[in-house]
Amino acid sequence: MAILINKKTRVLIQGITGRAGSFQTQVMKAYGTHIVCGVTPGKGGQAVNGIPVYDLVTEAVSEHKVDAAISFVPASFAKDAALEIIAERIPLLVLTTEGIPDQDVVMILDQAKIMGIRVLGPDTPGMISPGKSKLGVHPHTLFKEGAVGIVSKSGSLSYEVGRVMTAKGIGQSSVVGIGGGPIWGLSQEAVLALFEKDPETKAVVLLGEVGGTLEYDAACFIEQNMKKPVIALIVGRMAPKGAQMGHAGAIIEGEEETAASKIEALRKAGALIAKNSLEIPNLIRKIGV
Amino acid sequence: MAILINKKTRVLIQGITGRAGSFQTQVMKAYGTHIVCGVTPGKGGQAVNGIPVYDLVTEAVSEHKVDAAISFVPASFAKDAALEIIAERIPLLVLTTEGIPDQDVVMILDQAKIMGIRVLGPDTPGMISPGKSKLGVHPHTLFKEGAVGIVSKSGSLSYEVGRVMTAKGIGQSSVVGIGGGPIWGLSQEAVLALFEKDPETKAVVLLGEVGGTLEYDAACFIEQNMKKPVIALIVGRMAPKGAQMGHAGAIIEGEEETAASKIEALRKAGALIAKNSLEIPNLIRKIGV
Amino acid sequence: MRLLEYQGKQLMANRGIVIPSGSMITSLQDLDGLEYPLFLKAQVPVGKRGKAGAIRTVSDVSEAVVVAEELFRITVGGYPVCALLAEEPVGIQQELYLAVLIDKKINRPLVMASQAGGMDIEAVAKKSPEKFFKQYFGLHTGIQDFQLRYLAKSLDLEKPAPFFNLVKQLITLAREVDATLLEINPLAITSKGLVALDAKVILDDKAAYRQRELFQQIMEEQQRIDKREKSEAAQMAEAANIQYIPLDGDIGIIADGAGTGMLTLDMVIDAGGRAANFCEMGGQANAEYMEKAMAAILANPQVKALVVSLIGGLTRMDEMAEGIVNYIKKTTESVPMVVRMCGTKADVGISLLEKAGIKTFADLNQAIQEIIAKSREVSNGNSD
Amino acid sequence: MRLLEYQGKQLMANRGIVIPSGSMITSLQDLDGLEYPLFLKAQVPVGKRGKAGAIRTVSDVSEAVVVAEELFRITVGGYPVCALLAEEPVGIQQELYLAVLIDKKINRPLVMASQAGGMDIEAVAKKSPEKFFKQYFGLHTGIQDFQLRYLAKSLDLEKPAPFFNLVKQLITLAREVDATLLEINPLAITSKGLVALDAKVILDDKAAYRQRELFQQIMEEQQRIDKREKSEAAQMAEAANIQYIPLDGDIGIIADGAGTGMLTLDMVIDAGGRAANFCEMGGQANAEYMEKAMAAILANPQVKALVVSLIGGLTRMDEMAEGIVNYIKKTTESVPMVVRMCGTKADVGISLLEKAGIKTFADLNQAIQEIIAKSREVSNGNSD
Repeated sequence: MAILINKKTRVLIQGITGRAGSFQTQVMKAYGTHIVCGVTPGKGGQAVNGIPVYDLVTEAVSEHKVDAAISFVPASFAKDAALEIIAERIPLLVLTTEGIPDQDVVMILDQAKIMGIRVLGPDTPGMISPGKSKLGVHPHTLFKEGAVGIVSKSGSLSYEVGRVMTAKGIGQSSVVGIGGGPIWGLSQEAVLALFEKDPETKAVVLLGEVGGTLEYDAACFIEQNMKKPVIALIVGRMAPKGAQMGHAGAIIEGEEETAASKIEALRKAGALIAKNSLEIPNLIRKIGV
Repeated sequence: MAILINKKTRVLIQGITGRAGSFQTQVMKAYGTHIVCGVTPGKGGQAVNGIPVYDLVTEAVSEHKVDAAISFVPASFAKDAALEIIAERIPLLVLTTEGIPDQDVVMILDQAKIMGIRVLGPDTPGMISPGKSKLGVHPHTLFKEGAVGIVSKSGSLSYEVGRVMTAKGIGQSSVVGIGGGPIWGLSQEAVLALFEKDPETKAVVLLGEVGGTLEYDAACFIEQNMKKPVIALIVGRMAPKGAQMGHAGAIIEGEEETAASKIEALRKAGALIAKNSLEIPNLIRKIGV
Repeated sequence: MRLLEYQGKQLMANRGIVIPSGSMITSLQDLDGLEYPLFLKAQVPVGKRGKAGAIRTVSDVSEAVVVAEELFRITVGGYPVCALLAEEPVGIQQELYLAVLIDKKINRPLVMASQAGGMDIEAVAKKSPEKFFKQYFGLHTGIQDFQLRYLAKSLDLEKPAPFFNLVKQLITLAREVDATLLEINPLAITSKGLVALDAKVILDDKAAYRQRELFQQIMEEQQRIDKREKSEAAQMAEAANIQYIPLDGDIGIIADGAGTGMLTLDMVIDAGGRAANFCEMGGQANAEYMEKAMAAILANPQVKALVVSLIGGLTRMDEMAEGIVNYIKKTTESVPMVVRMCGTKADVGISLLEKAGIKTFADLNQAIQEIIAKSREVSNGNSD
Repeated sequence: MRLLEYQGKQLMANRGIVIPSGSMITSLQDLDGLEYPLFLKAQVPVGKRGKAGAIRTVSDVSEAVVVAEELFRITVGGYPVCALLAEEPVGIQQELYLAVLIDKKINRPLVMASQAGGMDIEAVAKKSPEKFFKQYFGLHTGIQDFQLRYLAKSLDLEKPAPFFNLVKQLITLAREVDATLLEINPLAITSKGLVALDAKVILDDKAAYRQRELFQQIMEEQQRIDKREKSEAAQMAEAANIQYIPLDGDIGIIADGAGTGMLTLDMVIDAGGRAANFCEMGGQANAEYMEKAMAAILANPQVKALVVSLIGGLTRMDEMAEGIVNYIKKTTESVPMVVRMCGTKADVGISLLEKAGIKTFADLNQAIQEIIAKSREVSNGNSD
């Protein structure tokens, strides 16, 4: 079993008729994801790739059992759409949307917490469990089934690391993007905990970056709770202070937010440190996974 | 063990320096309730009956372990005071205050639900477990230790029923007032469930009244879940339609809100029906408790 | 507190909700200079005015005078009609039902909407609950767009935007004025948008302390219009803020709790007595309050005997006894009276009363039997 | 977006928060007719202006002219000083710190307050975190009175009411303008009440779509004052809304993700290259966006070689290739360039690029090695 999703996970696509939504629906469906329905207000009654579309989530869930949802809704409607998923108590929401205002993210996560819903993201590529299921936008040809979990802030970095691992014959159990921040639903720490419990995962790659202090919680969790080996790569070592490196959260505002400082904390916590993506397969080989 | 409270329950009194708060503190303390601290903003540093007073709940709980709180705060400050208790995660709050606006009660109960706090009331006399502990304003001389639980909307009615039972030598395990409504924290149903599980309780007296539909949920619960015998008294049989009989909730606005209709539902659910307080001891004797 | 239609409408109009243009008619002169046809609607705080013939159409001023004269003569639900709302007709395409209220079963506010507007809504709700669409919301968070989309789709609305706006306005209004019910029935869809053809508004009495101006204004208006004859007892109880419900018997009742008050009433009637009133003082009554309750109840000339049913938790029996004794000291007239007293500080209270020569009981039934016997003595005495 | 002090203060003053009276000085003439003494405060969007000598007291107009001339010549944190805020002094009894912000670790808004106002607040926060009192609140529910009482007691305030009011005003303001930080440091207690002596305001860039007017007004004002020289590349990137951070090397970088963008930067420098910039397009870039990124990066005359680092998830490689090819078709000048391309629709993209004669790599390291080699060739060629 992969973490969070498996082949049987029944998926609802929010924003299914949009540019990204319709394309990714096609890709996920081809990969084997069990997509049961989609929602776009005003487009109820249509079909996308044979998937029935509803105006409202409540209509969709009255017709279909749904275990997880993935949202491709634009930022200005993302809060409403997310609250709609949460109101129907769909237990897992993947929020791919980039650029949702902080206040809206706070409200979404607050309500999700109250209702006991897991939110991955926002600004996340979602997740893939190679060979099993995909609830996200990962380019699946770069991944292969295996025993190493990946958790990443950045989508593109997880693709790159998946690619170099796959090229060296090292497969992945699940690859999870937590999102670009600065505010997250599921944390690195929460995903690490899932990997620690997952019998298919033998080692975990943690991909972090400059900015924020999330990686310190991860380091603390690794030190206290992880028995499985962790390989960590923190990018942005060469980032200048005060510049925002793409992600809203990737901006060095204090000494502890630098890559060097985070790398040191992770090293102390027992993680193996990779300088770049290339070194990761070697480190995995070295620990015999 | 009594329900909700016992001799060891450590109690905080909110509004301890007020007229009702200080008097009831003295009475409860004399009865053996384990009162550890009190709170009244601006009165921090004083003492009432030897109980230390704090300005803030957070200060009180940093000095004392607290298991339950009882509030004598006036209606206009009651919401803030209740939210202060809830924020400190004190697991049980007895809200004696009468006349809190509905919107404020909704907010209090909403927040209590989110934080997993039990609220008894508002407009409740609280509860007494005769011979053990008292978290309320019941005139304890009217009660005696025994095996019959009482759950009541009205405080005064529960005193009256306790009095006639005690006069006939029938004691009470716990006597719980849920409050005058129209909006409640702990429902009749929830208290019935606690009595059903309580090994010291052999039978339960349910005291209801005209107005609202709460008793139907209780009837449903009795039918489906109660193995212990239930004696029910619904007052207001002679109440005219449309008149508010004291309690905000005690107003007959439809056929189902009449006493007759509620009595019928409870009878069908298997409860023994008392016409007035006097009949209750006889009914209890009849079922051999 | 239930508002009159025009008051509810004014409250809504102040927040931008559209109502038909109208004017108040309190005398026949007010009917001049209006544009006809129009509706004349009796301003009384009760429902089903249409069925009671209290809402009428008139096509010109002479018809209006006849109808208004007629309306000013009738009584609706116990209220003499003293004011009419004259309202222009509106071109109605469809009638909806819309309300914002608190669902007391689950402690949550909700919006309720239906296409069955304009009907006897309680009957529809009972017979066809599926015709009502509900959306719960948080008092703080308000309603979310997806919930509005659900309602608009359920109501099959062509133009949802004005409806979204109206629902949000109602929710804000409910919050701001502490309304426990804001109901628009019917809500008309017209060529010019949504129009509230009626308004039922109930404000939370418990919030009076923080809605002082609004409550005062509404009550003053209602008192000006309300021509019901109020007994001296009712007026005194109202002035002292005491729960008082007049009944048609001869035994006065005062209780210090709602539950025992109702029990006392039930038991008095079961025992063959005839209650003159229901009166309950609430848990925090003091001596002064007790004294005022005595004065109010005994101001009713029908009262031939009085039972005071006290069982103190928060109420202190010493204070209650003090109030009773104070009243008796000040008054010369008297009726037979019994006091049932037990609970908090009852020992002090009972000795105070006994000193004043007032008989007390611990047992409610005994007290009731005694007072019924006494009331019969009085009646028999009178009939002698 | 960080506001200038006077902009933040204006935003606060509009909601009733008291600020010192002041006026903007953009030329020496503006110093006439003011009442002295006063403060002259450089309006630059950076902290620690006091330490940088950018906040000064002047006692008369002649001193003001000397000081202003001096300030207009200096640069603070990279920003030439082009505007001053001239402010009246305020009789300070005590200086507090007060801020409303979002705690990103636990996704909750909070109020932070301290008696250590006016100090180097980051240093105090690091050294003595216990001097900061925090209260978290819900975005919808706002702050509760008991939380305000806690803060007032922690700050040992004599008059809590104005403080309660100020905190509520800040919370409402933060919500209304999508502020991620509202900081008043110092907040002065004066004989006339609480006065915001400074204001640090950061608005959420992601909320620009719903705060259009406010953002536009603030940006226009800032652009009017900001006399920093901006490169053509920076201007083009800004116009196209592309993340562009200029660095001082000669290898241009374009990436389609923040993570691989930073990895590419790290690896270029690790391999001995010198990066000319960081540029990242985000996950939803299309052909047009790619073309504009090419144009912006290559507008920097320092760029001698370009590495385009693409790995598509949401970004489609066919669209990226189209953008690159479109740019190349339209331009005559060129620098050596490599493209690393893989991921979504990479096969289509690679064949498009190869047709246009552009070399692609799947491996990022190879691409970087290649471009560093090429950049050296160019440098050597130039130096020949």
